[in-house]
Amino acid sequence: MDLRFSPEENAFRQEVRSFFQTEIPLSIRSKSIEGRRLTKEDMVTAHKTLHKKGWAVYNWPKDWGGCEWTPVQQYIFLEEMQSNGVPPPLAFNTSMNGPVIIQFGTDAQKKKFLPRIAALDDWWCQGFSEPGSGSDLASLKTTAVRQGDHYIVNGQKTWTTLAQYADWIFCLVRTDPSAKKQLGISYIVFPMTTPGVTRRPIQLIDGGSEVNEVFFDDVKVPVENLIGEENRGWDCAKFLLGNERFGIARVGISKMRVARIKELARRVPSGSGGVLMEDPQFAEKVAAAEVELKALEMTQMRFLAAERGNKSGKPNPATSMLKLKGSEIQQTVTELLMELAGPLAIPYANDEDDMIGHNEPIGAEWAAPAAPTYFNYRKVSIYGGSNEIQRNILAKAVLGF
Amino acid sequence: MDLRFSPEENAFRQEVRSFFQTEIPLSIRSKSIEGRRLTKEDMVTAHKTLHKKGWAVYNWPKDWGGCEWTPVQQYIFLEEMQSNGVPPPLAFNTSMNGPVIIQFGTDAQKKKFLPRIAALDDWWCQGFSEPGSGSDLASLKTTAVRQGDHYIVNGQKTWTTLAQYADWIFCLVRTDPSAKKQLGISYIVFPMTTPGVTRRPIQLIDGGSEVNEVFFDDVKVPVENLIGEENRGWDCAKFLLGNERFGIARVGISKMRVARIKELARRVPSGSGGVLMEDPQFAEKVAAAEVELKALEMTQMRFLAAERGNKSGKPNPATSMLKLKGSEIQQTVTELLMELAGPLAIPYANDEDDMIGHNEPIGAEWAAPAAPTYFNYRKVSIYGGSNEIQRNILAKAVLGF
Amino acid sequence: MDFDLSEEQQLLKDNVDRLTANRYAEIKTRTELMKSAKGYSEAFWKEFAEMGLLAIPFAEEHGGMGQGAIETMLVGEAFGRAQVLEPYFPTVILAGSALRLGAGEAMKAAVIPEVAAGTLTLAFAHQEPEARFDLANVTTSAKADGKGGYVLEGAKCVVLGGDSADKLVVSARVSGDRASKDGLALFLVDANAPGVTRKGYPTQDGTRAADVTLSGVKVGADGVIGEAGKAYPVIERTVQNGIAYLAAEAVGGMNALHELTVEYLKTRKQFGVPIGSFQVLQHRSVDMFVSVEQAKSMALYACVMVDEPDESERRRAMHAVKVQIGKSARHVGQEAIQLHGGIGMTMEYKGGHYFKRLTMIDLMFGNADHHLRELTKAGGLLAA
Amino acid sequence: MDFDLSEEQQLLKDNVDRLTANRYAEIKTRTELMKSAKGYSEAFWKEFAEMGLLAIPFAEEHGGMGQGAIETMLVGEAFGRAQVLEPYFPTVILAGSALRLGAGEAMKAAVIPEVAAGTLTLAFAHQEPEARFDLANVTTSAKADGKGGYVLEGAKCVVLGGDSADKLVVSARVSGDRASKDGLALFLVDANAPGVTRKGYPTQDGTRAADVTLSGVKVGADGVIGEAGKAYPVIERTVQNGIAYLAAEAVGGMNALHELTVEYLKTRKQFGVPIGSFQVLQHRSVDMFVSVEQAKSMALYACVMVDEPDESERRRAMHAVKVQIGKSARHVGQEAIQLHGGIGMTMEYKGGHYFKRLTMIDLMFGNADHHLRELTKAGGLLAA
Repeated sequence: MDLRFSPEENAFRQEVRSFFQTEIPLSIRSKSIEGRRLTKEDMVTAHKTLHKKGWAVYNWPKDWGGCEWTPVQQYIFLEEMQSNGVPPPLAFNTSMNGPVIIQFGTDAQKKKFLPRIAALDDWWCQGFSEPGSGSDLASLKTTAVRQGDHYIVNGQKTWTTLAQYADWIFCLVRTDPSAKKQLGISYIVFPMTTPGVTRRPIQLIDGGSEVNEVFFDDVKVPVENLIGEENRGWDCAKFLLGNERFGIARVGISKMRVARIKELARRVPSGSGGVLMEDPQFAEKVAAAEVELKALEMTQMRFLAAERGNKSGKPNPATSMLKLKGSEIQQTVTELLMELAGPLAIPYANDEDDMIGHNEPIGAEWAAPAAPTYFNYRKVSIYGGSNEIQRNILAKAVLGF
Repeated sequence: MDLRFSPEENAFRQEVRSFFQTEIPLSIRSKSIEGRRLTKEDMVTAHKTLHKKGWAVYNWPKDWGGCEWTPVQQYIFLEEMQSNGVPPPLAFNTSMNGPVIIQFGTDAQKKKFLPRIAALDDWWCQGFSEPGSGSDLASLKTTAVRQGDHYIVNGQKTWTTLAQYADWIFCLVRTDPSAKKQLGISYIVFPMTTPGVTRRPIQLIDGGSEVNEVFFDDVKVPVENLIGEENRGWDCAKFLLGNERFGIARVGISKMRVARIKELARRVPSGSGGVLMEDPQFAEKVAAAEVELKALEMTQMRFLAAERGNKSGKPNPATSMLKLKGSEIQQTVTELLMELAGPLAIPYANDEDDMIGHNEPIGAEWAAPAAPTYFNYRKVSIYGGSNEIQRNILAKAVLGF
Repeated sequence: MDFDLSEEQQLLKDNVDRLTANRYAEIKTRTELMKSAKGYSEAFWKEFAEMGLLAIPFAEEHGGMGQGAIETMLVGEAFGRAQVLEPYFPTVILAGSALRLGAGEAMKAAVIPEVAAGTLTLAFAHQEPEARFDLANVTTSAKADGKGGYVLEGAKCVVLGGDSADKLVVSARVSGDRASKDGLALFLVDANAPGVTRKGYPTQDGTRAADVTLSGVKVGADGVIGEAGKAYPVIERTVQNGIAYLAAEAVGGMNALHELTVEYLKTRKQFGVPIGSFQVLQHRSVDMFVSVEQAKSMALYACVMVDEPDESERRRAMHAVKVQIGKSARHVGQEAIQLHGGIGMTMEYKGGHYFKRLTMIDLMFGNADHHLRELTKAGGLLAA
Repeated sequence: MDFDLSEEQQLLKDNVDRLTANRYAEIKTRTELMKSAKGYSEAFWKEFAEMGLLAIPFAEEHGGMGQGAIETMLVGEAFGRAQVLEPYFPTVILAGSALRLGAGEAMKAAVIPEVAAGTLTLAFAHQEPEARFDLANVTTSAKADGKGGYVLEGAKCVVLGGDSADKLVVSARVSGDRASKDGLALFLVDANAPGVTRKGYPTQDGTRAADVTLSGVKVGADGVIGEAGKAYPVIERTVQNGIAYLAAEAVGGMNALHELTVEYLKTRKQFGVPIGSFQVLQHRSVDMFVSVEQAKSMALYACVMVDEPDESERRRAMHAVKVQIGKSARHVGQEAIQLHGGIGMTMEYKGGHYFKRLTMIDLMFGNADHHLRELTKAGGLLAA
């Protein structure tokens, strides 16, 4: 047992860190670190810079541009990415739809889609959830009826993140309404510009509109856009949902936020003389979060090491714990930032909103994102399988209930 | 709305407080306050003193010695009793078996039992729980088979508190094994000296043995010892369990403990100069408990006021909340006391145990009961309907799930 | 002891509940008002005035109702339940308390009737950028002009309702160090007086506030509230009145949010059953219920204690109130969003509005941590 | 990075797991040993010696195995799982570390082989009645006798294993104020030396301890551990080694307690079904699992950091370890008792033994709150 990183691993960390710090524009990284909203252009720039370096689809097979990194290297890469405020490669492309096409697509589909997915020449979005199908995804109602060499798609998706930027969508649709739940579902893809597709942004409680409703009204999709077999789309969905294993805890992001909180707390006045970091009550809350975070980091490394021995390709259900604890810590940390801001967190200074009164409040340059980030991060224990669902999984798969 | 106590209520408080402080021996009250174990004699002395004053069965109807106090008076009485360390009238007698006999007993039974119950001439214990029947009390297996004018009782009870002191037991027994669960149960009473009754003390994690297993081996009980109708004992049980409404939160006891913690913390060294009460971390935990306790006290008074309007005689299910929050606060407070003791809580100084090494450890005079009290109080969220059962009740009865 | 409402109180409660529930029945009403010029409805404000709500705490000789904390609690609960946007808190509760408790007869007679009639709105310009939660931390200066008046110089921030208020109650320092309780004064300043600059903005909970700069603002002798230099007790009691009201508003909000959540759990189906059939969600709803009940109790306790003459007892009690309100609001708010899932995250659903307001209430005039520390410093809640 | 055990480590783990599980298979064994004269089994102790467990951390030239924190962690986990009573912690980990890290060659050569062979037990007499968790708070005095030796005067309390230890490692002050880190010294004292009075007693977790009075106790020059006056770093590292071991022991205990709880939930029936079919109990078991995993991680982290040469990094890490262990142990212990119901409250069931030991581990060498504060004072865990 040797719990230290090897010299090679440390060298790798240096390499990625230095790339991130020199090649990804500081203006973009600062936005992430300070909790300001990234534009589409920011995300594309970061993705394309990583892609040029060959790192955007590090997790893919070598033939399609992957890096064949060890789990430890992947861990280091993600941690450095997160703690340096580098926007990650677009997940819809690289860890969701791309791997599904690699696993289930035809050669023609692979050749057609993968290079543009990897390069973010097309921005993809995910059409899974529906108003009546959240935790119970398999109850989805959007239909695709075969007519000749097309499907006619009707229905509605919701919580579609960044659909406003998307060129393509990958969708779960019901192709056999008579089959039981999972059995009649297919995975199809089509351009967002297809006639009959409309999007409606949903404003979230942080003031932004990162999610959308997407409506399908007789949308005509060629049969060759079916990925995998008809009525076997649930396999793709399970594969996709089980695919994200280690980024999920977001240790690096929380570390970055804790560092920022400590830095700010060393200059924000406590009100009663001195700065907030000298207030033991606040400082102890920060330290308590650091302890949980360190434990989670070690837990992640332990699971990662166990994963190496896992040749089954099946996700380790214990990774649900990373989601559970990771989301809890992310929420603790965003709440601490709001607490740090105190009364200065009260003003609402969203520059993309249409509310009147666009005066910049005092303290806005650092305090304005505090409350919106806290509000926004309530979602991390809801989406991607709510924490209640994760507990159900752990109870069954790990504890054997 | 007038949320202050009336002058009459304040006068009543003065009266009970002064009685407690002058008539209940300080030696007994100190034991309660300091967390030392009470002897049987202590409890009997306190009970008989209250009885002589006419207060031991204040909650009974006037005909049987009750006081007809208003709910506010009852509340004041209990609070003063608890915060002055007065051992309460024996609950098995006065709030469990006595009221059941008043409600369900025959005139002959009332005359025979009630005066001795009220005076604690007989010490009663409760034979409800069985090894296989805890939360699911109605699944109990102890049988009483009618033979002429007797029942023959066989089976086992457990968690029988203070059975070692008891003269009589009130028991739930199954008289009709063919009936469904609740329907075949009867409520009978008999002396602990009846042949075939044996008790085995169970040592608890605090080191004491306040609970017992009680075994029945062909115990012969006269039919006239049946209370209420045969096979309708579940009515008695429900009545008994729903009867305890306001003592349950034990606000007075927690207040008394908080006061003691603050008093001790003003003289216990913090290790780093000064006393523990000057340590903001510890002092804030105490203050946080005080806030919850004050809120609970107000909640109790609100429920009490609502109760006045409740003529149905049915318990207000919201009182489950008093049990829930009350037990939580009791546990918080006992834990704080252990934390206060710190390393001095480690020695085990139980003077009634047979472990060797009866040297009195340094600090034992105040620190010795800290850990055992903490251990013992884990039970308050388990017995009398566990907190999980209370949540089930609240979910159903209050929230309408 | 008597927890029953009097007939008049019950009538007030019924009326204010009905009116606010009706006016804010649609969440769209709220979101549209949020985007309107003033950020609230002047028509609703007029109705509140007509119902006498704006007159509640003031003396009858000034056009008030001469009522107390119970009555403003009833309003607070209703406003919290309906998520009312109108500036009742800044005008009637905060600045209103400062005038009621601090001003001389002449000022009261001049100003309060207008407030009670709904023709004058106020704001309490006290918070400063570096003061965080310390009430005495005031650097805005008031220099005597030698004629009984003062000249104000300084900056205030997050002045609730400050963007549209007609007059401001401004705290400033006539002497003493930055955080000294001695040397503070309160002034009634016209919001459009020369030297007053306001930068208004929305707040996270959908209401409005402003940063206020005071640059050579002249206040006559008639603009001084009470005795200059001795204003700290008035400021403290103003904030304590604010806490009592916020407690009621939070209780109204969290009660409604809890009901909304339970309702949602009973109707939302997944896996073929209402999600409220899952025991875990039931128990978590129960724990929310407990938090709401504890908060209700402390909101009532606030009514008992906010006018307690013993200032140490009153202070400790009001700290305790804010601790419990902050704790309960956080728990109920976070759990409500979690139990709702995605829908709770959207501005199209009332749940998120409650959550945001409850979150902001904790940040106003000291969060739970701050008040716990102050309570601890004061020796705790039970007799020392 | 490599989390796999080496072949030797795996063998050690298998052996110690098997032996302790076997010896402590029955809870009756433990409760009877608790009541025996020594409070533990000398036969088991001999077996541990034969297996080499007592030699693990010591250098090979002193009869040790020259192994490290991973190996003692494996022992700690096994001992925690089996709830072993023998004085491994006081002898090998605490006093053993003090000798290993502080003593000169002569003392090591004289004492350690006996410890490793199981013929000598030790205790670490450091805690004083008024010191609470402050490691430098030592009032026991050591006065130089002019011949290189010292005379000790003072009182120690809760000396773990102190009732039956053959020798004591005693801390005392040669100079400086009560809580100064300068001026401390460590001495190896025969437990039966003239002037040493021991009052032994059981502890809450079923082990033993003693209060020790030192009255004119003479220690020769050969009894001084390291340099008198400079012992604080050795004391601190001794305690850090103690924390690393306790972390492992706690993990062994809470892991077993969690398994016991899950097993109980699956078998205990109420309302005609195993109570483990209730979702609430499942989710709470899952939360316990999360706590156990977080604790495991920090026990491993302790192994990485306990020998870290940078003392600030090491110190911050070991504070963090004790924080997490205390927090997890409390959560897992309390929930285990609650989920068990009555049976968990009895001494006849192993659950309560785990709970009590876990509770005591938090109180040893600083509870979670203490270490959180110390961690905070040191700037927190992440690079400042």
